Amino acid sequence: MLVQKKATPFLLGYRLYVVAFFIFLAAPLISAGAFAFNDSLFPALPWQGFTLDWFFGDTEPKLGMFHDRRLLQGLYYSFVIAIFVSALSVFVGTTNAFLFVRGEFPGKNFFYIMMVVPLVIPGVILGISILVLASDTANYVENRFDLELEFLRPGILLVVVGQFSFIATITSLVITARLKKFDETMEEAAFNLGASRARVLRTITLPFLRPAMIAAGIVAFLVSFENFNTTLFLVGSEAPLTITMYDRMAKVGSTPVLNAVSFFLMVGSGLLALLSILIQRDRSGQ
Amino acid sequence: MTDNPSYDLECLDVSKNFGSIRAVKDVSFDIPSGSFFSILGPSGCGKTTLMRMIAGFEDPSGGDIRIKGKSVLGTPPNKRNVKMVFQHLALFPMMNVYENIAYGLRCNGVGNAEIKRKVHDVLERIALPDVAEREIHQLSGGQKQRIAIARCMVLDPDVLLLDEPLGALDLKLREAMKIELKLLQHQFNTTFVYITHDQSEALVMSDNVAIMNQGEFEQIGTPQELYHHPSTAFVASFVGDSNRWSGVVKSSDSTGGKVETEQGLPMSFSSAGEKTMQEGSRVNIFVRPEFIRTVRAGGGDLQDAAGENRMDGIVDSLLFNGANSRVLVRTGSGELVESDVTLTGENDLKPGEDVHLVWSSKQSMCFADQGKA
Amino acid sequence: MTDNPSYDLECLDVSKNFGSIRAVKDVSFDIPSGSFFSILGPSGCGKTTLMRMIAGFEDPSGGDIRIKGKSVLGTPPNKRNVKMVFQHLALFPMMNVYENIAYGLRCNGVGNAEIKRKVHDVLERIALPDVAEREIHQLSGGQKQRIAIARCMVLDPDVLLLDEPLGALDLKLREAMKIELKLLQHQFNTTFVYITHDQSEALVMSDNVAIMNQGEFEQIGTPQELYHHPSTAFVASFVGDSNRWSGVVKSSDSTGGKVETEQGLPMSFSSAGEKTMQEGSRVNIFVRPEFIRTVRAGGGDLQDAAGENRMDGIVDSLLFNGANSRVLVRTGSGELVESDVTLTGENDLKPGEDVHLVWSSKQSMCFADQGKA
Amino acid sequence: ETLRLLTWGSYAPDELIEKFEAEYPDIDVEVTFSNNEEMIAKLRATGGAGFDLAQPSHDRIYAAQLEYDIYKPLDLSKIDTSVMEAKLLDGVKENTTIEGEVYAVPHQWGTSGLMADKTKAPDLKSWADLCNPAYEGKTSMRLKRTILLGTAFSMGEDPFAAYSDLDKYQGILDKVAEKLIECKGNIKAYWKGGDDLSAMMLSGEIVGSETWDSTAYKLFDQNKNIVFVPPKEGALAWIDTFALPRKAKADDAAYKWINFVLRPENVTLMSASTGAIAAVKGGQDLLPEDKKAAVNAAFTAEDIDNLKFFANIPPGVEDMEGKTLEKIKAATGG
Amino acid sequence: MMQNKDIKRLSLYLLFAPFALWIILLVILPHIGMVVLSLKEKIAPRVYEYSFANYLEFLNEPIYWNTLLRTGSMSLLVTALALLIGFPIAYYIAKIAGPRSRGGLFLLCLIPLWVSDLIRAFGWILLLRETGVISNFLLWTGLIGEPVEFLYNDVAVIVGLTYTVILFMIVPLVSTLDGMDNAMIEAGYNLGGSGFTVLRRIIIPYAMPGIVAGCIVTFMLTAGSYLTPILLGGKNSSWFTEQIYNQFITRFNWEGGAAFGMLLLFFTSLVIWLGLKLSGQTLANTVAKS
Ligand SMILES: Nc1ncnc2c1ncn2[C@@H]1O[C@H](COP(=O)(O)OP(=O)(O)OP(=O)(O)O)[C@@H](O)[C@H]1O
Ligand SMILES: Nc1ncnc2c1ncn2[C@@H]1O[C@H](COP(=O)(O)OP(=O)(O)OP(=O)(O)O)[C@@H](O)[C@H]1O
Ligand SMILES: NCCCCN
Ligand SMILES: [Mg+2]
Ligand SMILES: [Mg+2]
Repeated sequence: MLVQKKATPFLLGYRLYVVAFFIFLAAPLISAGAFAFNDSLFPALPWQGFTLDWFFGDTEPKLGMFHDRRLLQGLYYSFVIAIFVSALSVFVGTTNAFLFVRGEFPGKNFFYIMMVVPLVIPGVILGISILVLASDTANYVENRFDLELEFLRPGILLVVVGQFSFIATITSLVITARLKKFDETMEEAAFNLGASRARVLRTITLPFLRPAMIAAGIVAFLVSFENFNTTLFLVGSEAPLTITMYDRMAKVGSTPVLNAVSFFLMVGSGLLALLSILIQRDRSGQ
Repeated sequence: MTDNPSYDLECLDVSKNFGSIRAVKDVSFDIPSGSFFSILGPSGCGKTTLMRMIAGFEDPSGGDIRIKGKSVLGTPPNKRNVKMVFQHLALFPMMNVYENIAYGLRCNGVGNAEIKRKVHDVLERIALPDVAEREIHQLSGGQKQRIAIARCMVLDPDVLLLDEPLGALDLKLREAMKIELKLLQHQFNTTFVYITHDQSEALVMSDNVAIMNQGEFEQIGTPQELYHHPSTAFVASFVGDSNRWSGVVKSSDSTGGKVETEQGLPMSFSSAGEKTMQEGSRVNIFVRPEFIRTVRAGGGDLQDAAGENRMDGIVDSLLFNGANSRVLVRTGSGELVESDVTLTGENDLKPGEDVHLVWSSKQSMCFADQGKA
Repeated sequence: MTDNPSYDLECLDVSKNFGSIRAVKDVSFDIPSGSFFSILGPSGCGKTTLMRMIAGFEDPSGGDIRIKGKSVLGTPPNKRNVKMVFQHLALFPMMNVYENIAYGLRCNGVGNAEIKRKVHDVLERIALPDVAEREIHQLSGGQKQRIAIARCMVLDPDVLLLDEPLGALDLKLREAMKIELKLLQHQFNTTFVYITHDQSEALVMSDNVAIMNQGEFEQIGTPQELYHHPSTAFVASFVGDSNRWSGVVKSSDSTGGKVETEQGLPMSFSSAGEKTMQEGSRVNIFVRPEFIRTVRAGGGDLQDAAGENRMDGIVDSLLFNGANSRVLVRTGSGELVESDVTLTGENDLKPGEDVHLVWSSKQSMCFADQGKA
Repeated sequence: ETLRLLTWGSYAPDELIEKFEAEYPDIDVEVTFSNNEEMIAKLRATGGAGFDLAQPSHDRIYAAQLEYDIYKPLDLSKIDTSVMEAKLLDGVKENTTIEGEVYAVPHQWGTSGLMADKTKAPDLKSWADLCNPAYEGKTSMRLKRTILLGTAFSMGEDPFAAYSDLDKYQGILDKVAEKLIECKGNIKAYWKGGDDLSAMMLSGEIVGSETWDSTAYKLFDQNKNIVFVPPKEGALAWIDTFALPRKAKADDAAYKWINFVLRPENVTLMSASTGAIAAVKGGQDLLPEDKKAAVNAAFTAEDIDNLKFFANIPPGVEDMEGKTLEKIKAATGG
Repeated sequence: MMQNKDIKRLSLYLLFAPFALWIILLVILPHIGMVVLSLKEKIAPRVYEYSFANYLEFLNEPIYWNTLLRTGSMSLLVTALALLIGFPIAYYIAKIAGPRSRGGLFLLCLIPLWVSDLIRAFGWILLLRETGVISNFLLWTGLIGEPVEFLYNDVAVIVGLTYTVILFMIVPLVSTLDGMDNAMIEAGYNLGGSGFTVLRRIIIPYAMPGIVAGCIVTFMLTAGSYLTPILLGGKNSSWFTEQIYNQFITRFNWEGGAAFGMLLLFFTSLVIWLGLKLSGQTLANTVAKS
């Protein structure tokens, strides 16, 4: 039966399937994480014994991630980029939510679809198209006015902008969904009780949206942190962690330090995810 | 500025158009201080629109609204001293009870100590002294209701507006809250304007009720007036249950008259006001089920029954509903007449029995036929 | 296999545990063919659980369920000829009305021509012949209701289960649907099992009603039996309104007895069944408001009132509610007694008047105190 | 200020950067790893901005500069060219002089050739041996221009000579493509970076491959059976250079870095990381001991004489080669 | 209150501004730029002319459109696999798991999101390679006699891609199925439907918006993915994004790359348009809802 919980063989098989699926989900992460503790120069079998050197080692060849300045720098840039991207995306997501839930204007449906579109454009193409536009503009300005617009050249700003271009869709959808559930009479009640427009926004509407904004921010942060396709084309000399790791893997050679970073990221993201769940729970309490 | 300053709320020819829809049409009324006023009408008749104009969420297309004698047309909603209890209450889920009640006071810049005092005071008055620290979702439906009222009352409004506040509650709770609301209004002695489409709510609680239909007020009066002396057929049919006959006036004077129904039965009525029905005009006769006595054909007490109107029939079915039981009688002309009966379980009427239906002409309400079905 | 094959549905000691929660406890009943049977009880008493076991969505922890005399314990839900109308109807939004009704027939492999005939047939019978091509969201609440019933009835079920099908409708519609449901049941002449927590629904429609409380059936009987001869205090208080007094039995025999209430007033009662109340035992007395007559203290008709019980008091307030008006009388000992009155608008009671309350000992229902508040 | 290097993986070991920063405390070094193609693509996108020092191979500068104008001329007076191996310096200068301005000086040089596990593939000697059915499923190559050139040589062609006649070059490419497509069945996988090559080789999943010598030397460290094999057609030699992007903003720091890494003590550190030979006088002697051993195990004197330096790529060739590579990749073989 | 209307209009403009800036500057203009660029033909160094040469090049070269078709068909396969594998999981989470384990299972589903594409691929490489965990495990169990290479082939690419995108299939499915009243399923049985009938006639039609939303996102992500097919793919596995990358990076042919980019966008949009037509859904009621 499709809804019942009777202990039939069918249900047993179903459960096994679900377990197998989660093993499938966890397998590559476990393998990527586990080799961080392999006392070997290569992230491969055979198992050479347990070590924490790939985290804390401070000498070559087992330079741990916490002593590897390039990785740390990548981590730092990833962090900076993700912070900006999520702040910007949450802001625009919030204004979009108000625009599409509260606003009445011609072509609303069309614009709504436009808002969703960036999510389905391949990341590579988003990256390239923004790169092309930015460099064409910069070249034009340079040739024409002999002015170097450095911010249009690959670098942190373009990466932020490129990631923002599709992450804003995600945050918009999340926050819009929440705002749709908002009972507008709540705002009227606040007006009625004597609050000014600004106060209503500050004390009623935004607090109601807050869980969605935080959740959207966390999602934006994670997606930015792990983005590769779009970033690849827009990155300048300040490479975020994924790019650093890719360069390391493709151009230098991987050591278990990459596994250590992976492990570190898993723990970090796991904690963030847990945080967002806690916020979610707080929300369901209301 | 105004003729009578003892009215808390006055509406003068207020109307509201949404594009071509005339939601409210030239409504005028005034409510004396401290009274409980209800607006009763079917869904979509414009009740909420009228209330939102009073609260300031909509601008009237015409007319004037005065509170304590002063026109409030230019006053934004957050500056009107009219508070509102919303249908779904609109309590703020992100604040606890204390903060919900304190919200309006904070908006007015009241000091913290004063807020504390006032909030606890109002919680005492609604008999919920201990819930200040509760979250909203920890309250029962009836408690929420009272908090929503307290949140308004703590601001000492001139008028409290309530838009179907019991609509979301379940049956038993609704019954209980009806009486409670009335008590709270006594408590605070503030003018309540209460919107509902449930006649029993309006009748039980109000000092005065306005019956609204298609954007207009059909009648304003005390519950008894409306029930016993409706001035229009709409009021007669909307307030309370009725049996209805169409007919033609045979004879009439200022005290009443006689009608022949479409089925050919004679029926007498007393005139409701001073109006004299024109002979030969088409009319509708309304008779409430509780005023029709059903007596067994064989029984000898027919003489007792003071009633100029009489009809014979057969019991079709009994709708047993405890104290509100009803009998459906099929008359000779085939129509079904409803009449209230008390079924005690002993010697009750049974389907198939021959009965007489008897009622006084005083209880026959007669209205000119408006041409509507 | 079974003693009496004319029962459409029998439950024998059915029970259901969810972990340590005993949702249904040893419930037994049988429903004769073609009758309207209601299960009435407060929220959470186990009604839905019982119904889900009959439909086959839950397996009973014990007992047996028989349909047309055959145990269905091993039969999966899609093979039981018991159809169900769900609380929120569960019409399929991705199909139109025709497809919704045809669904069950298609599952049974009925041919297209036959399906067409049957669907139009059943739409005729529910008086909605023209809605076949409508989408579900284009129907009104009452229409949806009828489609949900038609969807089941087209399959000719042995038993139709209805789980609070009117719960989601608004007041007026609910009133209208009550009568309509009863008519539909007559139409189809199928056994209906109807779940509700609204006593008026159960009383008006049913041939028999079971009162359920905390997983158990407290009483099964006709609406009149339950209302007039409740066998437990729970039934007395759940079905209909009551005034209640606690007291101690002073004298009693098999026909009735006398009680002294906590306020010190004497009160007489007739015994409901053959049970004799033990002298000195604590009991609760229930009296329905409609059986208490309120008469003016000055009025001479007190002698008329055949009633062994009498109480004096002052009118506290009148709750005008048309035919269901009520008076609250504050008695000498300070408590409020409710009594039904008919307010005609002429010579009615007024607050402050001295009145006598009178009722017959036959109408005093007496139950041993269970120790519950 | 910041010195932003755009260079090869391992061309900026941490140890060296720390040393440099200690010497010039006001300079921060930031490194982006790249390869020839990406360096050009990046600088093209930035119009020569965003980096202060790039390190393309000597043959990849001329055409890119002509087409995209991404570098600026070097001020040779700021570089201590005297320490450089004259032959390499002259070679690079010759290849990268445009309108009388020099755009690059050499830094490290090395070769591309073959790598083999001596015990399992003792006979791997020619580019063509990668396609030897004896090693079916046990060889690898990188699908880039090196293997095109190597295969051309193994087929008796001289691709560098054909640069002047692009039609002829196209003819060679077509033949090479045909050969390599045929060879696909013999290949286990195309490697993409040093990493997957090392993993396959060390694990024994393959026994021979086209390779950079530096990768081979690193593996020699791990497994003495894995050696660099200069193909008998001659190993292809590259020289990685120093070049200044057109909008570099820290030229002084860049020159400081160039001079710094050319110092003998730093050369050893650098070579230890890169596995390649510094383009300074006696560069081979400045190799760390293990690398020296690996080089000695790999090269004889005549191998060195037989080196074929990559010739300057004229405009258009990269596109032709790119398309040939795509064709090979897309072909279904093996 | 005229003033009220003005405030409304003003706030509408203020809200529209960020949206317009975002969509125009970051989506529309860049794509117009791409179109313009793709219409340029390189004649000689630093000399360009407008023409359709880049598109003709694509049409005339079977390598390119073969790769595009291959990318498209493999993406469809991955989408179908993700749906087949993901639907039962989503159903389990939404309908069968208890309310308490539901949140936990949903969280578990999000685990792959915790790390980047790169690390996921990296993990698969460690598992699948000839000397990797799976091969060794099978050797140890004796199921195989010598190491087997699981990496560097299309199956590895499909496994890796399915793994990467399945989450985006499950999330919208769970949310639509969650919104489905259990009574609907029970009604399906009650009226005589078998498990299969209920699935086919009730659950799937009901979940259709979620299915379509999941398929669109999954398909687009797959077709646009870069790292996974590159890192896990073998010598015959080419992917269209790799082709685009090569045009830009290896061949410095931005014009061709732009044309390829537009072609990929056009092709995937076409597939999605077809899918929407066939399923009778719209973009607004599927992707936008999830
Ligand atoms: N903003 C609006 N725009 C257009 N028409 C409106 C608007 N608000 C209300 N109406 C229309 O005005 C009429 C009155 O609506 P209103 O909400 O006041 O009715 P109501 O009496 O409160 O009904 P209910 O009992 O259902 O709440 C309806 O016909 C409604 O459709
Ligand atoms: N699946 C379940 N697991 C655990 N407890 C359950 C489950 N289903 C019902 N219960 C418990 O069984 C009791 C009876 O529930 P049921 O739904 O039958 O009540 P009900 O009479 O239908 O109430 P209502 O009128 O509110 O619908 C309740 O206490 C409920 O919490
Ligand atoms: N130019 C080739 C450099 C190789 C780096 N390992
Ligand atoms: Mg309303
Ligand atoms: Mg229930």
